[in-house]
Amino acid sequence: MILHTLNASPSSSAFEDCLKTIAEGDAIVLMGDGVYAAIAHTEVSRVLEDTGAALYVIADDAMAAGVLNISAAVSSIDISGFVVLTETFPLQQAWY
Amino acid sequence: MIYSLLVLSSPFSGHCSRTAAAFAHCVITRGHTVRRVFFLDAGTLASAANSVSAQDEDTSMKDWAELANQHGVELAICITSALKHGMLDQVEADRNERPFPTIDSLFMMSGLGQLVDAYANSDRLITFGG
Amino acid sequence: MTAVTKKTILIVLRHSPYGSGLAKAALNTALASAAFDQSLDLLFMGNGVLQLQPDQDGRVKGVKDVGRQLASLPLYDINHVYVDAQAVERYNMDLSKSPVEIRRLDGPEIRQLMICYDHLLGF
Amino acid sequence: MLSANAFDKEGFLIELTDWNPGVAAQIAASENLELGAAHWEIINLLREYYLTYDSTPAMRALVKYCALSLGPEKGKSIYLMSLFPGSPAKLGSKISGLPKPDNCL
Repeated sequence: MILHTLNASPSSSAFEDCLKTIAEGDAIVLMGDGVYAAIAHTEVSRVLEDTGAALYVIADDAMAAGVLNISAAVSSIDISGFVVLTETFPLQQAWY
Repeated sequence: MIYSLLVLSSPFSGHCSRTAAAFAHCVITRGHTVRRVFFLDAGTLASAANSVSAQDEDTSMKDWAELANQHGVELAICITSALKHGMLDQVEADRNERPFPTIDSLFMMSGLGQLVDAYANSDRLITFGG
Repeated sequence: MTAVTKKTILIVLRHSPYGSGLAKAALNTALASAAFDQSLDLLFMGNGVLQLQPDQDGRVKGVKDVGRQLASLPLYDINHVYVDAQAVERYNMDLSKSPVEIRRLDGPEIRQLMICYDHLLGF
Repeated sequence: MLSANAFDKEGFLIELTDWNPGVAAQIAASENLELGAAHWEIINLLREYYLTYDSTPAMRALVKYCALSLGPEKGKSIYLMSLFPGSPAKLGSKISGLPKPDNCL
């Protein structure tokens, strides 16, 4: 299983490439410009939900970007929560 | 577990370089070891000793300093990327006939072999880019 | 260097050859990994496939030619090069004259590949 | 003969276009080497490598390239060491007028 980290906006090729490889049982951490993929009631957030992966967003990054209406399927975590995920997932792929 | 970090992000765009520093702190707080933080490409700019920021903006330097000084984490910068970005220690300044060093002494100029050594001897390699 | 344990790694190249320093950083990481006897493969994905564009000539702009440097990979015993078939199609690329042997993968195959390694290095 | 300021502190040519066979002999002499036919075979190969791959080879690639071009007997690090003692890829490249290899490799 792969822990994906996305640090690019939902219109980027990074996002596109990430979607190509993500699968059920994976997790994705949205950070930096990736937090815009967490906005509730968007096509992008629906696409992410459909992957079956566990969805997370770095709370500070979302706050800095003004992303407050976070999709219910996305959990807010701090950096410590991010570290916890890396303990569980043996592989990380950085998309940016 | 043993972790190594690869930082490709510039400290001057986005939050990623600072996220990497915060991540390294949390890794240690949770009882793991950070074998090495390796800076490559624009990531090497984290070592810029003479970077001047607005007074009311935080820089990542103090986070890296704490990691290096309090936790003994090795901060290695890729020599080829560093030289290209104008980041030189005293040895490289002399060798390349430049007037003075430009990196903070927290950072160590290294070959990519140190990245290989880091990932080969770590349970986790976490990459920070963008 | 301390004694190096051997790990399997996949270097994932996703950026165009001259748009940033990432292609060069990835190539150097691959060569260094080979020099220290690690077991590594390369995956060109998305815009990264543009690094394999035939007839590129970085020299025109006075920089190292990424395409020609990639051609030296077999001399470093890096023999497994995978590409994202969809990206190759998107850019209508002809890889028939590629100096390195290339295997095309679709999305699910790419994922299958990625989970076979100890570490992923995303550039 | 090029003057001393045509070379950097480590003896590499500063302007690669200054290179010619006489300059190769000059660099070799400064390293206490006299170039024979066997050296020239490798020097020509190094220059061909540079033109083909736009890079200076590391030892591993040089050995393999020699094996492919000159046969297995010459594609051995021990053979290259006998011609260019110490670090054959680096010394050979220096004499052949190739750019200094990337520091990080």
